[in-house]
Amino acid sequence: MESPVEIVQHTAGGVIGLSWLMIVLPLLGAAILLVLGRKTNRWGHLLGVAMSLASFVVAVLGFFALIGLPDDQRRQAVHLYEFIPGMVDMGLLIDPLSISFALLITGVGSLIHIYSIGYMAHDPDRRRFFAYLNLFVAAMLLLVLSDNYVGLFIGWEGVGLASYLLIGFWQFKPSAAVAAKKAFIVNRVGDFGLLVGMFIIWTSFGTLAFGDLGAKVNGVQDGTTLAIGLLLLLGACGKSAQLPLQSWLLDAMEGPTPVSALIHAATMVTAGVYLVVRSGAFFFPEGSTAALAVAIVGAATLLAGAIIGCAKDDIKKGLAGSTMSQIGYMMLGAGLGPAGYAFAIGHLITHGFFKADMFLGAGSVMHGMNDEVNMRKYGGLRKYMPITFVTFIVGYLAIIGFPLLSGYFTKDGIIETAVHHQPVLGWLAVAGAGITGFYMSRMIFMTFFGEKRWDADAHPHESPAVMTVPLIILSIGSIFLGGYLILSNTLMKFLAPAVGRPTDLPVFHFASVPGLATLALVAVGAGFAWFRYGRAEVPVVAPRGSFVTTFARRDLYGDALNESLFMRPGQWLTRIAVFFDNRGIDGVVNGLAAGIGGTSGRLRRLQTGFARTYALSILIGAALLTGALLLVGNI
Amino acid sequence: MSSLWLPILMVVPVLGAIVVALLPKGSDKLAKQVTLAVSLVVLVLTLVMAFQFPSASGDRFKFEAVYDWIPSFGVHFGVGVDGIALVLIALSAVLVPIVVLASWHDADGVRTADGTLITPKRSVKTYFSLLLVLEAMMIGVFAATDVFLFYVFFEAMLIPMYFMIGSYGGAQRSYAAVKFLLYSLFGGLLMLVAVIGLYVVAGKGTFMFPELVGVIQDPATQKWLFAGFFIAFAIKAPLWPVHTWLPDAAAQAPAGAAVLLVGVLDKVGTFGMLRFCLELFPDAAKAFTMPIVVLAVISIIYGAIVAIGQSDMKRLIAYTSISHFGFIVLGVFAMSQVAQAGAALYMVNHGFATGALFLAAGFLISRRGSPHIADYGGVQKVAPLLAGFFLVAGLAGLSLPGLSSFVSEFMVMIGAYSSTAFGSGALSVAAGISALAVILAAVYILWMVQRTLNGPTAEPVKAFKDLNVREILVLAPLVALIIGFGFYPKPLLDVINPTVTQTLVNVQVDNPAIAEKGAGQ
Amino acid sequence: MNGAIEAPTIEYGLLAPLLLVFGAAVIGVLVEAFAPRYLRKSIHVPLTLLSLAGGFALVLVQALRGSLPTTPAAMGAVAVDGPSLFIWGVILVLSFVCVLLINDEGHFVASAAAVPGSADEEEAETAGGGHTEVYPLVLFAVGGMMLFPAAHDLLTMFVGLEVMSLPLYLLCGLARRRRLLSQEASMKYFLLGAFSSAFFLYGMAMIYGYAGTVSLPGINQALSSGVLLDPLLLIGMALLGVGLLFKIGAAPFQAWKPDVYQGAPTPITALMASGTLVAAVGALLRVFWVGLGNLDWDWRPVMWGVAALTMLVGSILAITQTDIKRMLAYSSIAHAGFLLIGVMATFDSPAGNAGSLSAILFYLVVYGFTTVGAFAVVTIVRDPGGEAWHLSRWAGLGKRSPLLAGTFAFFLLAFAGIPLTSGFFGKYAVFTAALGSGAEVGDSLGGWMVGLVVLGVVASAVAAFFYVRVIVLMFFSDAAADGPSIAVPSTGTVAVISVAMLVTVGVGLFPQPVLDLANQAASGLFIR
Amino acid sequence: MTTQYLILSGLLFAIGAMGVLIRRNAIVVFMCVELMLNACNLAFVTFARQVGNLEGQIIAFFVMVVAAAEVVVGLAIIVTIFRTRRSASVDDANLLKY
Repeated sequence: MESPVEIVQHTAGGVIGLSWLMIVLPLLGAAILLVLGRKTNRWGHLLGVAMSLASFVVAVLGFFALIGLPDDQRRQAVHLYEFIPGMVDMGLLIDPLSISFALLITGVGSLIHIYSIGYMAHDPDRRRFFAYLNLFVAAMLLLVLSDNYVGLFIGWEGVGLASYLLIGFWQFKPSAAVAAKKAFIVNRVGDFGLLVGMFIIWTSFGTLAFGDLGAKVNGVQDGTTLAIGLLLLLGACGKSAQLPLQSWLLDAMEGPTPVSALIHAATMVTAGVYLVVRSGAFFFPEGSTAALAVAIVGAATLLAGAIIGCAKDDIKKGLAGSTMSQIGYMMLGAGLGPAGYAFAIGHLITHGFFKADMFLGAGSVMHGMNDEVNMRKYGGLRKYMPITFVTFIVGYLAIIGFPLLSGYFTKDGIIETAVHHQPVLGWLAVAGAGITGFYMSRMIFMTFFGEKRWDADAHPHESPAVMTVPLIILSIGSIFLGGYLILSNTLMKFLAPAVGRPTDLPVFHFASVPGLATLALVAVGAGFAWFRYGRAEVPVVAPRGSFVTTFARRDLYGDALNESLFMRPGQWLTRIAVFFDNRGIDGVVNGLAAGIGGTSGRLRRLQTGFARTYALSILIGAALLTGALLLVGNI
Repeated sequence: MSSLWLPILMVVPVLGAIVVALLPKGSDKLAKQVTLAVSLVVLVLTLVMAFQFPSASGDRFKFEAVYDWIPSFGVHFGVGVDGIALVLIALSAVLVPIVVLASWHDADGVRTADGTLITPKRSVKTYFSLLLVLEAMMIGVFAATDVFLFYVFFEAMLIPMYFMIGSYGGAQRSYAAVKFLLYSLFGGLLMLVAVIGLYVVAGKGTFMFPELVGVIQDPATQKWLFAGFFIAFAIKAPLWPVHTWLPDAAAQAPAGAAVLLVGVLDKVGTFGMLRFCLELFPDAAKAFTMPIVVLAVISIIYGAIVAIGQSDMKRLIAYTSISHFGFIVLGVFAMSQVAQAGAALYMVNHGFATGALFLAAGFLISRRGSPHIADYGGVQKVAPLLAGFFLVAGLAGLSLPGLSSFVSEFMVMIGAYSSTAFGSGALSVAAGISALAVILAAVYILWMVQRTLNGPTAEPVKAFKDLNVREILVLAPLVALIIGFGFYPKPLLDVINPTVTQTLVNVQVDNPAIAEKGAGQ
Repeated sequence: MNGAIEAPTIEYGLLAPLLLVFGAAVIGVLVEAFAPRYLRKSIHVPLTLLSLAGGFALVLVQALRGSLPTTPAAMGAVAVDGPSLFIWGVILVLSFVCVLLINDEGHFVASAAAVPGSADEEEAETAGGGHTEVYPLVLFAVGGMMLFPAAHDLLTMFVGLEVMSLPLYLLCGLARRRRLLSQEASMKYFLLGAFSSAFFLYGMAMIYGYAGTVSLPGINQALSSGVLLDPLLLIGMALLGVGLLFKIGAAPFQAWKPDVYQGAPTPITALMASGTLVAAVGALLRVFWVGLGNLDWDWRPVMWGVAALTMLVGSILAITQTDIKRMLAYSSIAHAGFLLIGVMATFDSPAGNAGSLSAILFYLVVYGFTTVGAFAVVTIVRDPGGEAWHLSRWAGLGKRSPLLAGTFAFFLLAFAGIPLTSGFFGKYAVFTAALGSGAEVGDSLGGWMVGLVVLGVVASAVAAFFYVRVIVLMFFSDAAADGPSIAVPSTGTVAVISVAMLVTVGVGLFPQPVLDLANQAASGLFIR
Repeated sequence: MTTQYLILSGLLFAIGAMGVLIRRNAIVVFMCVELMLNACNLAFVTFARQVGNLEGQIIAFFVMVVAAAEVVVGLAIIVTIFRTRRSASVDDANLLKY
């Protein structure tokens, strides 16, 4: 296999030299909107969109500038300034990997900005919403563009903050506030891993910059790198809602739908995959234990997510489950070394499109159904919102891997590679695909087919163009992107300088065993879904299903687990600590004071007021003095 | 050559204090304005001085000025600054005007949003002249290059703060004030014994710090003297288990005083450890490193956990500070370039972050008249600005990357983890454990935020007004600094690093950090 | 027994201050005898003040003349050396200040003999004028205070002791208000004083029996030659110690102090707390350093215990006091303990001894002034029934008269030894001396001195608690409804308070001048 | 041969001290103190004899004078107290305590 090429320090000016604009522009937007506040209410959203678009333009220019360079020149490090003297500098790394992410983030990001103009039209705080969106874009770009772990970590937490703010955007809803807090805290658990990982990297290799690590590590695998790998994986699990840190993602759906689309489907949640791929050459090389761990986590999560997806009646939570599951696929791919990276990233990109597409579709549906999210109260909507319906269907077909659509190629790529490298995991992935087929179809049938189960006051209608146009664009991407990226290994070749590639490029088989198996299972799943929800009557109130269903409805008891493992003990620990502090430590302090006071109170009784007592004390004193002097004298 | 910079810096506030104190009755407004003006003058002078600070030139102390004070005790009025002292003086100079603005109305009787009086009218002139006296002493204590002079300021500082807490604080104020005073006094007196001991044993007939470095050789003596100094500093810092005075003091003090208390006064403790404990008694410092590191880690985790359990905003913030001071101490005793530079930087950043947090909380409390978190809810809705600042300050408190406190916390932890000073193992474990605090920090801050700012707006909160111009002027600069240094800490670190290198040389720790990524370049 | 006793030679020049004071006292008595009542006060006041001032002037003259005598005056009865002159100066200034306090109306009963509320008291009241014999009594007491520490043989010292004490016994009984307490104080003080001086005397007899002389250098001589473990000597030393420690109020001989300080008229309390303490410490030093200097390996360990006990008793018992004067009494006990630390700080080198001697002298000055100031404040915080003695009455004083309360708070901080007050440097000087002597090679106590100093700081931390408590009362707690009235202070009192404040602040900021004086005075040590 | 005198003086001193502790009447207590002083005198004279110089005897005279002065002061105080309290018991005077 070929390893990544050396990073060259960028010297020339040009677009790449200006790539910091990508980050600064949206940041500026956010700053303006937040500082000027209400004054910008009228045009705030436009500014937000403009900034995001501008940054997209810079990204595109940067992309072209990059492919203008020969392969071995395609990793350009842009030094910005000295950050922590003697430890790490602020710098950007413009290479195929980061630029692909930049394109996805700014591209899809911009579309979602535009969509939000319509979606948030009636919200008094729309300006603040766009400020946060800009902030998110800036942070996410810093995450993927910076050329060292510290910069990455700053972006990492920045997106966490943006996600916190946006999940809690409607903070007056307690549920939203709680969900936001939960998301942040669970993420922090992951960050702990990432932090300690960085400690070890710095301690053992003396650098935190991607550029120098390659040389310092140069392929050596030992306990240290394994530890680092696992810790980074923990971080990745946090951000990407992988087991065991998945629990926050479903609650995160409290945020406005565009947020779910941008942050919790298309971009932020994929940061974990980015981290693994970015560090792949150092800490997750093909066949290493760390890489295996990644793959296992991926496989487990893709099943878990799928199962959860099956039981949700809340359309957004259903989609969230599927997001988990799809990221599981990416993780699986990322755990397979360079062979899998291209597919993982590919799937990441296509997923960015079709999942955003579906989320926005869902948003459009809710928009028409006065923010009803319960699919059991939908039904037969295809007539009322045709564009939404069509685009949604496209996304649906893409995700279940309908032949020749985007998802088909990327997901199939992952499955094929997995079966080839890690058969067990591979076949699990196949099973996962089947389940996907079921729950997505279920969603479709419950939402767009069957007869109306709406509330009385629901007047479904198609959304305005500002919302539908992005849908259309996204669905187009969902149709063609995958084929373009995968068929002739375009993406793999493009990424090679950044992540390396297997010496012999894979050839895409339309009729491989796993591929066909997948298709078959998907068909079965879809059919079963039709049997249950298409043909049969869908009850408006959810019937209490078998324990499996409950198991799934309760998110596989993830929350219950956290509750009993961490929260309750934690609360107890806190109470004990507080008590100990007040009664224990402070008790000793105050006790000491009280003790002295008490002694004083008792001793002063000796001062009886009788002159003769005093005389006695003098006499005794005299005796003591004499005795002491004699004693000392005769020692 | 003796430079007049520092003496002037100390004289100006004193004169200001006298002027304020002598103002005729009923000229409260004037008193405030004079105080603000004086503190701003000091700030400007400090900044001008700071920009003349020659970063990488020879001798340890810059702007030195040494006058005989008490020849027969060998005591000099010796002042001068190294990098760390400089940034800490700057910190004080920045915080004071902000505090003046913040406590503009604290002394003339605070009314809540619904008009109920929570603190009665008290003497305004006294409060502000105390504030200025305190400023002079804060500058003095960091500038002192004479151990005795340092001690004098170290103790004398207590008095103005004692009166500020005692006569302008909350319901429990006198208990808190007395507790604060006695705790610190006790530590200080032990330190006095050590100071005398140092003088006697060294037998140099002088208290000038540079002449005392490396004089005490006998390890046993070193240990005793070290203990004397360290206990005083540990109480001041405060380090677990001698921390219990802080929550009371900070909770009862008026927000402004609390900022100076936690933001500056407590730094004297960690500053003292870094300069005196380490450089005067290097062997003892090394001998005691492990136990101290353990205490530091306990403070970090313990402080955070107890903070989670607090129902009173100011107490909560105080406990978070205990956790943060744990980090600083850890950094100081990790004996590595990165960690100690981080610790020094942490002292500054913590000043800004906690300052902002206390002040924002203070504004909340002044509107509601209650420090209890349970009495709030949904502030975001009625006072978005206040909520916003509070949130940013909180995020600085949980040291969110991109905010200044992250850089220092990161440096401390990574420096401790990588410290090779004592066979890295134990220190690595310590750093690993303390990293857990990032999770706990998120819990205590965000839970407080959720209960105060978010959720449905509580009835009494509905009456809240958003920040007025004065209050914005108080918080904006702090937030600006927090964000600014969060992305560009270099200016501070460039000043700090040479001093740390010097310290490590005096402690005779052979640290790769000096060789490889030394501060100088 | 051969030969006639030749007439003694008296160095009148050296003894001038002493003689002046005693002379003035005698004249005072004559005035009492012959001058008409309405004139007396107007004669006494200038007489007293002038004599004290004159005495001080004479002391200055001698001090400035430079060359101090190296031999005792008056046939070896009185040693007019550096320390004596310094102590004389201090005592004269302090007593001058106290006289200013005494001048104030209403401290003293019109006729001590009269029964409270009886007809003849009425008559005495109406007859006007206070009890003018106060002035000569004070002068006698001051004279005694000067003689006591300057005595070069034990006999003179005993006489000085009595001359100092007897007038004080009387003065204690002359309070105008709360007569019963005052008289009780006077009686207790008298009985116990006499009791303790009997011990002193008996100790003196033992020493005489051992050494065959009572002159201090003579005793020292005998020690350097004779057997050291003679029980006569040791017992004598112990009993002498009892008498002296009683005067400075060291535990376990402190019992009289709170009662007497509380009952006596406040100006007299001030005089005792400052002058008597100074004199007694001076005498103590002379006996133990000059007379028993060669025996310090024996008495220092014992003194260690006394010092420790004194500090602890003083500071712990003060915590629960509710009477301001009583509290100050206990505080002065604690300070006596700190002074004892200095007394123990003996060296082999004269230079070292000079160091600790000057430390003690310095401590005496700063403490003396601060304590006078504190009592002066007490005199003007009044209730209808006299001084507002109960602490609770002081609540909220800071609100009503910030200046006064502030001053008092400052004195308290000085007692507590907070830096930038004179008290801090006093403590510092003594502690330094102690640690220094402990660090000296082959010191019999060594590490124990460190222990004592640590004990000392712990004690002062405890002590700080009750000083701080008063400040809390005055400033942080709200005023009592019918708070005490602040008597419009006479110019005299104002002068006293401001002088005390001046010294406390001034020495707190620039101790060097006073230190120089002390060093100079101590440089020659005591005449041997 | 002087030891007996010393023992006697010691006894007198002890009796005096005991008297101070035991007796209530202020006058008697005071007399006990005087007894102690006289014990001292005896000791002085004896020692003077023993060491063979006059100092001790001279001291004795001084002590007598001092004692006389003490008597004057003492009686004055006790009498005043008696006049106000109508009692000369030292135990009755204990308002000042604790």
